[in-house]
Amino acid sequence: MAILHTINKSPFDKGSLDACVRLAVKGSSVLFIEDGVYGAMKGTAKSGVVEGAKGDLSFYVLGPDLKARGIDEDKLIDGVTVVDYDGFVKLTVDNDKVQAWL
Amino acid sequence: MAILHTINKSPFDKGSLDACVRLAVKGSSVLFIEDGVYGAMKGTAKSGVVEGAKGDLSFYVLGPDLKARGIDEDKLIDGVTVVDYDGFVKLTVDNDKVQAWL
Amino acid sequence: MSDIKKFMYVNRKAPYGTIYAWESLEVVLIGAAFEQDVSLAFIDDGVYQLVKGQNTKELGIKNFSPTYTALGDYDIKKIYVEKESLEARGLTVEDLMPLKWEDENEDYAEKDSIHVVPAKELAGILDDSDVLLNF
Amino acid sequence: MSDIKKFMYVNRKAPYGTIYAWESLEVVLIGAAFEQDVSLAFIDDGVYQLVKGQNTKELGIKNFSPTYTALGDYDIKKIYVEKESLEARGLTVEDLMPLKWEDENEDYAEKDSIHVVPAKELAGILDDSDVLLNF
Amino acid sequence: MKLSIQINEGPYNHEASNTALNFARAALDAGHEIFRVFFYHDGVNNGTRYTTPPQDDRNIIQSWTDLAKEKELDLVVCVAAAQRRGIVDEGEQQRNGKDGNNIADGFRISGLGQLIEAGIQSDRLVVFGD
Amino acid sequence: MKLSIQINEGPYNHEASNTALNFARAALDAGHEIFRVFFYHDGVNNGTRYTTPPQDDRNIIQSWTDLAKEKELDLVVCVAAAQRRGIVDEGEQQRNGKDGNNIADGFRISGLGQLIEAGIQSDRLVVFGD
Repeated sequence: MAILHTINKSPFDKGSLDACVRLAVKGSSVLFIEDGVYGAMKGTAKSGVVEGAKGDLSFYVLGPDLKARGIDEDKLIDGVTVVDYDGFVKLTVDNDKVQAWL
Repeated sequence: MAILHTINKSPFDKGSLDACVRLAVKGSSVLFIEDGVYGAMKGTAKSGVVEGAKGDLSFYVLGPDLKARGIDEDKLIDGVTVVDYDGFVKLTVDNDKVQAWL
Repeated sequence: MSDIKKFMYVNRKAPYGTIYAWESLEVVLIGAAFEQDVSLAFIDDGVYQLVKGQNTKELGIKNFSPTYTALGDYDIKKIYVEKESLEARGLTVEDLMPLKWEDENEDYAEKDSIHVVPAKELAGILDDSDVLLNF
Repeated sequence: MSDIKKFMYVNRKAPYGTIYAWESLEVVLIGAAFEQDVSLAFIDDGVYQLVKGQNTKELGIKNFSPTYTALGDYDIKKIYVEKESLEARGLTVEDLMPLKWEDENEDYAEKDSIHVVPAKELAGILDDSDVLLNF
Repeated sequence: MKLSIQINEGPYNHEASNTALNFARAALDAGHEIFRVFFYHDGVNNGTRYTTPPQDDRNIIQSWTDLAKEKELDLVVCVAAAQRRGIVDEGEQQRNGKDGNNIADGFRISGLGQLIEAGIQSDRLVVFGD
Repeated sequence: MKLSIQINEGPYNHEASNTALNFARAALDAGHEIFRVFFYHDGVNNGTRYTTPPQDDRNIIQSWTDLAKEKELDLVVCVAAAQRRGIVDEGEQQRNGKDGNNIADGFRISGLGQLIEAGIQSDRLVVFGD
């Protein structure tokens, strides 16, 4: 069993990322989409959440949402993988189910 | 000049209360409405925000929203005043303007 | 895969401020007719949905909280409440509505439907589900 | 009270994830015709609205960020960005679009519209407004 | 005192319109004037006559219509926001080539200038949203 | 693989429907089947034919209609949620005594059982919301 977690809210605005990290089992995948992509940036007051969890969880971020928000890939936390919509579909298929932290 | 601040979001869900306390000048009034009323409860992980600010700000909470959510008034932080919709109107009139921390 | 899937309803929002809690409950009730394996999780502000003593008269919005107490009649008896979310909000299980189900194998003895579980355990329960519905 | 009121647009949400940022800007543009005293504040995730290099092509949503750079032409030159919100997000003013206005009293010299101010100062600016529009 | 209200969310998904309605009633009961209620963002969805809420719940849109009639309220739906979301009156129906309209009784569609004007003309503007 | 999609928010106020549309296109391009797209909560507002979005922006509802036609998608609007929010087809129009309807081409109104069925029949259910 493996869950793909999606996070679509900024970690500064909502607790979705915190809840996800608290409730995802080791080995799960987490995809940042929409306003969630801000959670993948390094050097912020919230970067520690992903940095602290990336040993246990695999983090991905949706490229089209990153670009829309003007975030260069070199601003991402090391180890976060950029995917496009095809990659989102692939993650959906490669995991058993999807948990959306709305 | 005096502002009535309204907060309609749970302090666990969103940063509205934190932003309000950071950006309200001393002597302002703060009214918790809708899901914001959870911010007026004592004994929570977020009670410290109101407890720390209540020397500088006056806190109010909308009674009908409290009752809807099953919160007894004895669960409120000391010094928070319960008002009804008439009281909400009165606060609106008694202050110069309203800032809604949506 | 068997014909029965494990449905998990994940509730993370407070009642009344938004309609998600109520409309989630409507899915749960309809879903009960499909004879799947059903669980509900209450996480973050979702735990507020179960607080007892809700009275919406002055709001003018329907009080849908009694519906939770009827879930046992729909054979929904696996209701998980995250311990960390309760504690952060200064709540204990005593603050929640007592949700019960009757065990027909034990002469209809009333049993608690609510299980307060730590995040670590709830994570495993989520992981063990087949379909996650998010509200 | 004078005929001119101080309008303050308070922007606290990120762009694209919701439409508030864009529809706030539409109010600002319409409001500019009313010859009031206009200020904009960017607080919390609202600071993301001003980040430069936005490219929405793959999303298929209109990129409305160029409109911010046109605000100077509408005589909107008091744009306050909360320092604490910027810093928490690891941003500096260099990461934002340079918003300018031309001072006709100084031979149309280009001047910065963006003022990064600490919360304490911004609180006073909010307090000094007449009408607060919240987005 | 002259008050105006802005509502940013639709009738049932968020509590905003319900709170605004209760606030408006209390303000009117206290003898205040409501200069305008302006519906913006998803708030324009309060202006449809096509809803059929459950029998055991409140009918928010009917409540606005009734209050507007009783107190001569000016309920204004923002035209730009309405076009994005499908709230249409007869004028918009013709302008945009639609085959019908759904505006509720007591509401009118107009421009954003009406919000600015409300801000200028009113002593207080109170915003309800998400 | 057989996928289903749930959309909880309206067409323009939130990015949810836009993301779902891009996801659906990518899934179809990759050869997957989309068993059903279920519109719930404010998501039912994606099913109106009354919108007139700005010329320089995308038309989300038209995009769903076009994709549904091209790929024979099953776009289901929840009836209970639709009644609260004013999305009406011919059947609902008659049942609830409305003077018109606003359902967009390619959408149909049905019950919540359709969502449960999608959960049972599909290999994956992906939810997009606020």
